[in-house]
Amino acid sequence: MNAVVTILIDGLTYASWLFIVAVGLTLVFGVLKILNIAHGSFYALGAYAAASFVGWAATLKWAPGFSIVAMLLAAVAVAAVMAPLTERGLLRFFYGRDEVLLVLVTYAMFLILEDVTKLVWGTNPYFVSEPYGLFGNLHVGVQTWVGYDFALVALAVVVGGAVWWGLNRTRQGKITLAVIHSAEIASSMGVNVSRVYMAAFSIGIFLAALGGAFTAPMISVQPGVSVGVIVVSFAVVIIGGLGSIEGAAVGALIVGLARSLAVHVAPVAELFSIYIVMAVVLMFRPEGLFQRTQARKI
Amino acid sequence: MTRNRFWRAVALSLTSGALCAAAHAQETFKLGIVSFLSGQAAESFGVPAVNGAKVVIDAFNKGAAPAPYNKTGFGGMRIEPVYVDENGGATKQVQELRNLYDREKVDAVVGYVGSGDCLAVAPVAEEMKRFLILYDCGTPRIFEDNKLQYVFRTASHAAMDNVALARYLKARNIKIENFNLINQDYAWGQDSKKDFVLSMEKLFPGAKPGEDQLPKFGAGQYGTEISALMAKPADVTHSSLWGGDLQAFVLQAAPRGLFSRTQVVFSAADHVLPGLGEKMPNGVILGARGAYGLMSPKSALNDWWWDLYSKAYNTYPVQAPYRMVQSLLGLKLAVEKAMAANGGKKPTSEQLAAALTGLEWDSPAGRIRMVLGDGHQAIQDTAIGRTRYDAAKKMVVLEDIQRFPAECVNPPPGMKSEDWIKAGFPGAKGCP
Amino acid sequence: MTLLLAAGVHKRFGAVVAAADITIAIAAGERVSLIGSNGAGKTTFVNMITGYLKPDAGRIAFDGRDVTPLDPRAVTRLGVARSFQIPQLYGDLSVLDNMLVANACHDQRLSFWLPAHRSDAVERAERLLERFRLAEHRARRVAELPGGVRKLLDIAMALTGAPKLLLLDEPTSGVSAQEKFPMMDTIMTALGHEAMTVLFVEHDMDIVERYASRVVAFYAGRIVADGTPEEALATDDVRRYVTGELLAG
Amino acid sequence: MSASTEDLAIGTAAAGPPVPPAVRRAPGRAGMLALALGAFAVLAAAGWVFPRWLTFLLTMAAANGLVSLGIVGLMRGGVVPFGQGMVFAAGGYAAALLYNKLGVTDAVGLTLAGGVAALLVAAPFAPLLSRYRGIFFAMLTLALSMVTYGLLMKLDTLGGSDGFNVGRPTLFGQKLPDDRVGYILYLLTTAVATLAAVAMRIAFDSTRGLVTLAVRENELRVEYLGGSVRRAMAMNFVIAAFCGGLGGALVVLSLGHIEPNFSYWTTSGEFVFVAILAGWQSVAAVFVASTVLEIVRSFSSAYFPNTWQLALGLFLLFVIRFLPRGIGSLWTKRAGH
Repeated sequence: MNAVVTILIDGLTYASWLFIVAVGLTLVFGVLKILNIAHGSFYALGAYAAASFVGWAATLKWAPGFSIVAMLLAAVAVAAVMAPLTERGLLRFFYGRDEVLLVLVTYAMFLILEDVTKLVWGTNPYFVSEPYGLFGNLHVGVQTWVGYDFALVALAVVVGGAVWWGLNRTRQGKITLAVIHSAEIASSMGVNVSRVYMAAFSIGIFLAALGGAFTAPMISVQPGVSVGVIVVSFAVVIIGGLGSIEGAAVGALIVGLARSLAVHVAPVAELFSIYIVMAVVLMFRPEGLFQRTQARKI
Repeated sequence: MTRNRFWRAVALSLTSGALCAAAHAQETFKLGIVSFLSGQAAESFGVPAVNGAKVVIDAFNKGAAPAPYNKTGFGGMRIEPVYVDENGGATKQVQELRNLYDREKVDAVVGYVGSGDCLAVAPVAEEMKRFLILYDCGTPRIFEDNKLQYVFRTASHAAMDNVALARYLKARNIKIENFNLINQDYAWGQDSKKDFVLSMEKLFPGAKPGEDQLPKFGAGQYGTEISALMAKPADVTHSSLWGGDLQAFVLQAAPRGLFSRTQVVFSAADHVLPGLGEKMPNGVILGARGAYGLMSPKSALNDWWWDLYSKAYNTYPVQAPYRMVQSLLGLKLAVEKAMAANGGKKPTSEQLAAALTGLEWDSPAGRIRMVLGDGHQAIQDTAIGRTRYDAAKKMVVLEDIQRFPAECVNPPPGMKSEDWIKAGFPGAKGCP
Repeated sequence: MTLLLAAGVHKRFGAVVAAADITIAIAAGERVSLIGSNGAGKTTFVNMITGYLKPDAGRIAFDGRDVTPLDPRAVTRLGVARSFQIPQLYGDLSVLDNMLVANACHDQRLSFWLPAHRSDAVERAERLLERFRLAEHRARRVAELPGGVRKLLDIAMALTGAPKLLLLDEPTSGVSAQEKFPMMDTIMTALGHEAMTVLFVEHDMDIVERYASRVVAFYAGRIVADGTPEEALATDDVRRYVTGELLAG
Repeated sequence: MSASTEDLAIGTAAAGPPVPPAVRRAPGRAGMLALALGAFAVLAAAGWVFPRWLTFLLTMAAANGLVSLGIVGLMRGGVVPFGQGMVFAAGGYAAALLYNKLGVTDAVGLTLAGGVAALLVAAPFAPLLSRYRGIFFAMLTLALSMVTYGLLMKLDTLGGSDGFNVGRPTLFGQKLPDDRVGYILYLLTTAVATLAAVAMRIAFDSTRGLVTLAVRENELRVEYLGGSVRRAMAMNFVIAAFCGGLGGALVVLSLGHIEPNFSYWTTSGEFVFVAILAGWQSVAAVFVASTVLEIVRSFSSAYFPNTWQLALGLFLLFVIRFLPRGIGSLWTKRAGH
């Protein structure tokens, strides 16, 4: 019984983290049809920016509670700086090209950002662990969990809800949905598709950076943090169905629980539990769980 | 701009790279240095080691090192280092090593942290008959599985770390009925785990291994693993995590009280102490893969090295730079010995190999002796300590430091480390 | 003898009835024209014959074989070829290469060795192009060709497999009034060589009268008339629902 | 080799330029074979005078190029696999294990064994994958290769994460001397690469090759012409696997080492990059592209050890931006006047 609860809680907290990290990836694919490998780099930038911002917040004698605000601002800053550079300055020259080609473009971006990050922040580790203690601890039986992990669950719900609401309940969102459905039709209806792309990509970067910023307190921010999250978040959005928000949520839950189960029951399987799930889902639902297959034209 | 420089470099090296390298080959000793300049091992191992190399080579070229290392450069030859990034996988390392020897015309290469990289490059140096020093990687397989002529390792292999850890627990007679394990799911983690478990079987026959966690390398998130460890209480929890993974594990496990529930022992954790500072819990038992950093022995050489590094980078040297400097000191002596034998001329790879085989020298971490693998594999003393955050010094200090002479924690010549542990450490000498 | 037999074929898309109890037998050598206003179910019927759509009920037999469960490829291999209202061509390739694609697809021998451009294949393709008066365009990029030429190429490709039954989906749609008749003449003379059964969906009654040996009129998924052009076009239903000569209702 | 048929076309074409044939006509083969033989002769001679590091670099480029060659075969059908690391590793491990466990040392035998092993590993997935397109094909292949990676990391009998070393192969029962082993393996690799290039060119120009091109543009019409889309795709995948296996085995023979990274996603990504860089018209372009990448990688890591990834990334962007149809488009454009 206790074990089951533990597995569920661990699965849920990990899933929440996965969702926050991956939701931006699926949004960007939905709108721009780009599977963005550089997503991991934006995650890393978010982590580094959070480290710097929280550092400054401390020097400015902000109350510790405000470090959360600093982390948010860090994510915003990353999006504000990187979106124009990458989307306007690079990606838009490749729109309409083969989607696999675009994957390679983002792979190049990933390589470049790897070294750029290193040039800006150096190789020494950054620690932002103060916010990690903000929410106290929670004791259940033999277990103790850090409140921050549950804060992440809440954050995941907020992020997911906000994205869903933004897409389905706002005018801009409805326009975006039109673009997701078909950029051609949307533009023929007078939608400024290029603006929607810019906006969606900015939000995608913001969400990636947000993931990095809120992960920073529990890790040591240093070179190499980007690589780890790329394939994992790929798996999540592929399982859920590329471009589907609810899919990303379900995918995150499946992966989170699968991993939690593996770690508690069969640790040796942890290494590839995620990829097994991914391969199996793809074999039975080629387009992922939340994607209807498009009909062929005649 | 970058591209222009790049293409010029390409053109230059394609056309006349060989020539200009050969031109001033006589008065300089070209030394290839390979370590992680990017990726997950850069912060903890690669960059500190390269930083160490930079200041030491600088000191050598100025002739500023203390005797017997006070000749300028290598026996008068200016040392000209070429740095290469180890990141990118063993395939890339093999190609880059060939390029270093054939294209950059280096006289020797010192490098490699990753066990996979060491295994891959050793036979290449052997085939090319060129001199290679492995300065850091841990796997015992290299010299236990092959006979090599041109390849050396100037530091103990990883078996020492976990044997010493188990012996420390014994020496402090900590009572252990069961112990948990958390190690990365690749060779380093798997080997470290094996060595520790085997050592425990011998030293604590009653102790039973419990939870055996194998997070993947670079996982970053350990919440689930920590729950699993908490769910199965144990007297001791062993881990060979390092670098970013180790720091993340500590940051996530400490607030959950893992460190107060069980005696945590880390096999190679000294390098995270400066960074973690007060975030490192007190009372953690850890090793440094040698008598390094805060556990280094008192000596004039060590003081010189400590100041040299601390002044340059305003942080004290940890295991990686120590391992680099001890290999460079050994190389310096070997080159000068070989030159003497070669009538003062620059020695060949064969002469270098002959000179380093079975050599002994003093390093900041104590005496290094090339006694294993027919004189190609070093053994050295090591030490284990216990953490305490010193608020006055604003840094983590190590207490209850226990030193282990090399023969106590390394197998005797001609015996595989795993067999040696299984056989109950025959011939172990000078153990506390 | 009967080449194509449809028995009690039903098909509905949601509320729309596309085929209601279609029962029809077509004999070898007939030139049948399917007429009817848009949405009457003509193209749906064609798509069901070729296996692209599966009927909700009823069976379709071709050449004495039940083809209802087969997919387009299998049906094609039995000898049913079709052209498309919008020609399905390879715009970046030359006319000749389009013909060679058709030839390669039809080629039973699974071959990574046989050159697609081998002489016998090229000759066969050129003979067909001659018959469709396309030889002069052979080396031109299909995307640059005028609509009529592309229609002809579409049909020529369909004929590569020497089918027994040819389905033409509105062969003259999007072709100017003065081009229409020459084009149909070209098609029919091209077909004339072998006694091929043809089923063509057509809106233009002049074309129907001139080229059809039999007319089948559709309305709301039903067959409302079936006979020689004279009889069929004279029926009230056709004049009401298809040609619109009588006011509907 | 302008065939009479085409000249005739110029004469009568009403307007617009004639387009070069999508595939070469039969007489082209003789010329192509001569070309291939010539190319191999030149490479063999060049390898004799090149410095060793360059010979080795070219050996690697040719072996990796084989994997990308297979990818190009799939690209012609409109799909791009992001997991060719799987077949690359299959070929490599097969050769390495045959050498270490069964004592098979003949280089040619090991190479072929690698190809066959990869083919056998891939074959079961071919029917499944033949249903997938676009990003989903890419991602399923990626998932398969990552599962392979995980398994290789796990299996200690396969050397675990460190992989293991492979000794020096023999050739036709002859031991390979120290000073010439590099050159001989270079000859073997370039020979295999040339043969594979010729075979692929023939396959591209075959009836199946043309069907593949047609699938890329309009699957439905292919079905309506009686062609089997899925069979074409499945066959292409199996062929690509065979090429990948050859490449993996040849890399292992020259490298003397194998590790799970052979199946890691970044490895697969580089193969795809080479294929894109080459474009899908020319088989020679694949090996040119592969060589260019090796040279750029090698020199950037030698000259900017701290920013070689940056340099590599800029280079990738540069070629994707300015050579959209690949290096091959530099000369295949002129194929038909």
